[in-house]
Amino acid sequence: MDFSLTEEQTMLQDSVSKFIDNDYDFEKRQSIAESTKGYSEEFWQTFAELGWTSVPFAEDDGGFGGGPLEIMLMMEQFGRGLVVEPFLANIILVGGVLRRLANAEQKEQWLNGIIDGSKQGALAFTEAQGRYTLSDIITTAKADGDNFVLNGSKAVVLNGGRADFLIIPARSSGKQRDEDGITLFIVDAKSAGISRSAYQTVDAHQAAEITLNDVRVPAANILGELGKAYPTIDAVIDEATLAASAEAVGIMQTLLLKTLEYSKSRVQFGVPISSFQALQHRMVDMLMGCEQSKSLLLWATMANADGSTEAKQAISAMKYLIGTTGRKVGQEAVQIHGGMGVSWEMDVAHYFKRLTAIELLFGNADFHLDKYAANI
Amino acid sequence: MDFSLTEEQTMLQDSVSKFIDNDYDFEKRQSIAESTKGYSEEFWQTFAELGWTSVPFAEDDGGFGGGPLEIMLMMEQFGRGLVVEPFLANIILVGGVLRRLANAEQKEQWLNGIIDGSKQGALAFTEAQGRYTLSDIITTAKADGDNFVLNGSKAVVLNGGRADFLIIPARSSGKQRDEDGITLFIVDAKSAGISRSAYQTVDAHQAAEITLNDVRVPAANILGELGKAYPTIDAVIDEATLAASAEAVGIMQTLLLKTLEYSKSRVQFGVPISSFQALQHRMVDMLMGCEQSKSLLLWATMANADGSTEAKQAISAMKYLIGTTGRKVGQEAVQIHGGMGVSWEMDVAHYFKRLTAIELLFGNADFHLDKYAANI
Amino acid sequence: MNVNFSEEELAFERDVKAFFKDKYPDDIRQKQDRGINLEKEDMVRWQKILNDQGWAAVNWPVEYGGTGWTPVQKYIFANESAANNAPAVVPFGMKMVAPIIYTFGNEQQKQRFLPDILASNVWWAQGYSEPGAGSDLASLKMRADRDGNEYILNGTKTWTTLGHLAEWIFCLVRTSSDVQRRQEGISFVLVDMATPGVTVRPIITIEGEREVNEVHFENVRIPVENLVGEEGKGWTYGKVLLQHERTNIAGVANSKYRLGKLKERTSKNIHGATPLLEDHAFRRKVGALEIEIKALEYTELRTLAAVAVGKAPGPESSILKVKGTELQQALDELFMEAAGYYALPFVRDQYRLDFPTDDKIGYSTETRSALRYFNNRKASIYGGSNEIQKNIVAKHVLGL
Amino acid sequence: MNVNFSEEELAFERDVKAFFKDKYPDDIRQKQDRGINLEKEDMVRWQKILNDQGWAAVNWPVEYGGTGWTPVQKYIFANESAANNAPAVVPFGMKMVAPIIYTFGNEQQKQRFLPDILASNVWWAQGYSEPGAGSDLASLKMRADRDGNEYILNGTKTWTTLGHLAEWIFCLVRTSSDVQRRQEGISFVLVDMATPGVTVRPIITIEGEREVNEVHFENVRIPVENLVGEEGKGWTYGKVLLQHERTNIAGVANSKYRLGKLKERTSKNIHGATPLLEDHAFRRKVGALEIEIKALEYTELRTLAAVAVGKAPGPESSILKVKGTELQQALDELFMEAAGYYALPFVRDQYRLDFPTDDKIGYSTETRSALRYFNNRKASIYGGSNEIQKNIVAKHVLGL
Repeated sequence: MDFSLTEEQTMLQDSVSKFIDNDYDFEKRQSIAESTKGYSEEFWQTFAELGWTSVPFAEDDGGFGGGPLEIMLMMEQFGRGLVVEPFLANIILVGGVLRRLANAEQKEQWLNGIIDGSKQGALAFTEAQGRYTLSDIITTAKADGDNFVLNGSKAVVLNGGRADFLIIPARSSGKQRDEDGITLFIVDAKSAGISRSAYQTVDAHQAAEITLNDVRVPAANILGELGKAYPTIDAVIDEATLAASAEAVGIMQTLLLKTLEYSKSRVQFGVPISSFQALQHRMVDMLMGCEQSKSLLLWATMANADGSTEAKQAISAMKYLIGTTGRKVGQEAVQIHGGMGVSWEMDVAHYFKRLTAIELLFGNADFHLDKYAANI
Repeated sequence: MDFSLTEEQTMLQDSVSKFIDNDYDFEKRQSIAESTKGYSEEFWQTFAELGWTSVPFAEDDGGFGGGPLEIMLMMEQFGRGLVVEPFLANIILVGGVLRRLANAEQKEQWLNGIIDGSKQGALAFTEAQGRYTLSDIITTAKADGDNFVLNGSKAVVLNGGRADFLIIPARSSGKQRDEDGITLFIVDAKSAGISRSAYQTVDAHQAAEITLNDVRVPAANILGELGKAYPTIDAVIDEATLAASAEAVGIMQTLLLKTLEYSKSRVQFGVPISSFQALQHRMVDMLMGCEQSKSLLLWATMANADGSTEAKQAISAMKYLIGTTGRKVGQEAVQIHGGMGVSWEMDVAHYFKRLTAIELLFGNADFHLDKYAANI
Repeated sequence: MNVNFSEEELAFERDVKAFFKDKYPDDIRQKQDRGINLEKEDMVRWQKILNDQGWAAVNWPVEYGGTGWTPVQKYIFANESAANNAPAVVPFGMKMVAPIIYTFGNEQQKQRFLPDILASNVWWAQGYSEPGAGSDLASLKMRADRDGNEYILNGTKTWTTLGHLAEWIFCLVRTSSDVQRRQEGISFVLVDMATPGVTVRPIITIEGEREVNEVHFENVRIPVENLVGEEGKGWTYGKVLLQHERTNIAGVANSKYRLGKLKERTSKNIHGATPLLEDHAFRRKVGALEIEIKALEYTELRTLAAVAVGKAPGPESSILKVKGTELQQALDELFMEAAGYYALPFVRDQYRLDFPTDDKIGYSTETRSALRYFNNRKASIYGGSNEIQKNIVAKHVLGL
Repeated sequence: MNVNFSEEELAFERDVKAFFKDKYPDDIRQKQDRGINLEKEDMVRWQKILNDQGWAAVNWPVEYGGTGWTPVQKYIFANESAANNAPAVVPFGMKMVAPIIYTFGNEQQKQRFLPDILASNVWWAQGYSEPGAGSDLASLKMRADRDGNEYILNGTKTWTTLGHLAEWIFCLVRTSSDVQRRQEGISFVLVDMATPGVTVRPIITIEGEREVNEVHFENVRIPVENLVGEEGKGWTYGKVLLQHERTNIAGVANSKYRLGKLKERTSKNIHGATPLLEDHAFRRKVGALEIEIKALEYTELRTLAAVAVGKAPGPESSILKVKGTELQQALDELFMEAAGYYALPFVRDQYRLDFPTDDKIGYSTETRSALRYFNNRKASIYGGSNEIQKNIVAKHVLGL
């Protein structure tokens, strides 16, 4: 049991941290978020050049050979900087599927573009009725000669609007919530029969509703085995949960710091509000929430990295705790900032919104507490 | 919709209140609680003489003709005084059954003694395995000629050790948790086959474990109809829940007052601790908890008194809220009292214990929230 | 004590129900139910309908056009209004400045201002908070310097809700700095926003809407007749107003309505999914919140009953504000949780009457839920933060 | 970073397991498992066994008999000790006064006192709190007046845990009142409780047991050699001690053990009833608490890891105390809820080895649950209340 970082890990962490400090202040972030694309293509290229987009991929695939620990270190910093570039969608979700299931040809065609930053992708893992149950899929895939025909719709697909290609889980057999019978198809986003309604999300990221209307996909575009995609989706969502939670911890720590600073400078009744004991005790509660969350982030990330049998329990424990304490920390940060906390011009408001969005991604606190409690 | 009291109700309230103020200070209460009997026979006679023991009974039965509202007013005061005399066990539980089911002969034999204070009774409604499910009864009643033979055991029977007679729910037919098939038997506590293990409870009341070993009871001692006792038990426990909750509200308000007083007199760091904002805000939370609890006590009591269809929901709502906020109020009172709060010599410690015991009586917060939520 | 309505109360309830059935405009109802922002015109139209019925000013004294209702009647009306999801009255005229005017204003002011408030002819804004002042109102800096028969106003008010739609604004201003306590030297004045020197700048709030403003005053000249009551007594008047504001801020009737909607929506079967309300944990949360709302309803009724027998609404109304906002915010959270992923899309365009239903994202107003949650964090901040409310209760109710 | 134990750590774990299997006395194990209070003799016997193994003083420097363990070894030992429900060390000698003595005491004091603490030959009590002083330690009044080679002690200490079983007591006393700050003029002295003028009176705590005491000092004469460190520096030493105390107060290993017991007990089928752990709401509460305990375990490990690379245990250990006691108390609540009606009987007699099993009330130690809940409310009060801990964190960690 060991909490120390390797030299390589420390360098990676420093490199992202410096970028946030030097190039990604709040004003810059807002101008990127409000731009048409909603992210900076220039910065995305920088991410690729610095090797960040290659971190979780095998060296054979042109990657850095990193794992959950490296992702955690990066995502904490992305949280601190409130980065809107689509790292989670491209590298963790799409990349997570491709590095597991893509054959050499598919890697050549799709993964290389993800790693070098030239292609945007999206994993359409959510359907409207399914809430957080990954196996709840009613989009159908019917074989038709060498092709499959896809029909259905996908909800709130992260990065879905600007993606060059989509990975679509569809039901090739089985019933609505069966884990068996789910197949992953990789399709060009401009294929006939795909319509997309893109929008910004409340946290200044991007998503889309996607409708599939008799979309024909060659069987060669199946990722992995027919009907056997569920374990991969599940594993990728676990990694995404870890990554998003690391981002959340970075946000929570930032909110705490900003709240401490603000409380020291904000004068009411002739004294800084940091001198009010009721607020002091609440900021101590915020600190405890941050520390407890960080602790479970470390446990879950290390457990997943080590392939421990307790990894899935650890991930649900972490997401539950970060969901509940993150909500509390966010609300307290806003409350202590008073009117400023609910103003668009203040960074705190936007950290709060992203933290809230993460709470809703990949299963909220209730969902994960139930998952956890089922196995105690 | 009306919150005002009648003149009679005000007089009743004043009468109990004056008794608490003049005759039942904490020192007196402790000496009664630590006496062998665990209650004051003299005061119990006073209760009877003042008519308090007759309040919920019909005038035809020698009662005052009062209802849930009158009981509420009295129980709030009993809570304020931390009264240990067995009003709940005798008047609400035993009396509640008798006034509903006893025939003229049974009333003569048992109810009169309850009303005039000469007899102590106990309703043995709990079995160890049943938690809060009133129909979970495995004590058996087998017909044998004109008699029934009872076998089984009853857990934590309030007033059970000193009771002259017991009311025993037993299963004459049906399965463990069936509502149908439960019969109430009234038996002399000294009957052959009854063994009792009496003890004080943590809140200085009294209870007993009761074992029934081939106890023969004449059929004439059945209360009401064979196998049809469940609705009565249910209704009586509803009334007992209301009464205990009124006591709890009286205790909560007292704890708040005592905490306010203590915080004003207790000096730390050169100032009264009432000047610490963190404590002030927590005392405000205590106040809100008290007020919210009082509100639902009024709703539930009025709804039950008026025979409203929402009475059962109101009772569960109330017991849930008083269970949760009562726990919080009690804990905060102890915490703000510091070391004194956990000292036997301080009244606050004993209010806290009684409040905790009431939380566990007749279904705790979880139980009642489930009951309530099942019907939303 | 009893829980049921009397015959008279039941009859009144029937009248109110009938009124909403007959007089509440269908287009406004549709907008409200579909989560579409109302125009000022909508709100004015509805206020005028209420006024025609004599029901615009629920709490005013009868002599100025109030209803004279009992607490239970007010409770019935509030519940029916909420049950119909009718727009709440914009409070700044009706509930804030009017009570100050009819309590502390002179005859001329009453005649000049009250009828236009009652008829919703003139909209008011509130000029209390200032940049940097926040909940510490007494530290306000905006000045009103006497110059003959005029005051010259200089300073800035902020968090002015709907200030861009208002014609008049009431302000707390500093008429003297030569005082012992900061609370002295503050006066209460009424300002026509068309006066030269008044400018209104938007503040965009967290969810991206313009709801509040900064209002700047640069050498704004107003006649001394626009002073309400005595010079230097503004603080006292303002405190009374804050207490009025708090009585109305619990919002129990609206919370009950929203809870009903939440249950309705989460009971629906969608594409073979189990309704969320069948989820044990979610159901318990809904149940627990319903219980707290019911408790607050009775707490408010008890407060109103006390007022009815002659006790003024005092600091204990702070409890209603604190608990009321806590419960509103808890509702916001449950709506957002219920929306799941559909809380995320930031799609304001679809909330207009002519938006094609097929293009809409979400089954209902799910995509409003996070935005409302964000926006409504203000509920525990504006109008005296909940921390300030707790300070008030600690001092004036608990005597700490 | 990795979550698994190394080969060395696994080997150590095997050794510790073997030790508990072989050396932990069965009669003590039985008493512990059946909720029977230990005698002083039991605790001494166990401490001596640990000492024979060299494992009595986990945190002491090796030169005085400590283990020299890494944080992970300490973690393994604490977990195994808790998993066997072995009695926790009485902290006053081993964890409180000893660190002061080996850090600030002179050579003579080290030689005189440390071996007897290590071997559990002498039991110590803590003399910090005074009636009226509570968490405001610096307001203490007990005096130590110098008279030749002696101090004369006068005053009262209170909340002295196990004071009736102790042979020595360490006290903070006032050696001078002529100081600028109240914290100055406080000294740290060691007192043989057999000295004439020392009397111990019981304080009965909320659950009805004698665990704490008042200790009165009337003209008690002690030699000046019993002063630790410098006169007037007692406050500084005491603060260090409080931090040591806090590090040990999180009690994570014990909470883990208790949570396991809770799950075990509530999984049982009793007379056809559904096990409580199958109840959805209860199960979620247990799950949520397990998660919080796991988080605190890692928070403690992170703190220990930081200490291991040279950082002193500082004010952040207050977090461990606050959160640790919160979780202990949450466990108390769940045990009580699980006991249901059986939390009510006040039956202490049945907790002795020779009590007939058939007469016992409850299936296990249900009738201990409420008493433990009551008693353990002290956890957030003693040793510096959680409010004080939060003040410390606010000031020294958050810089507020």
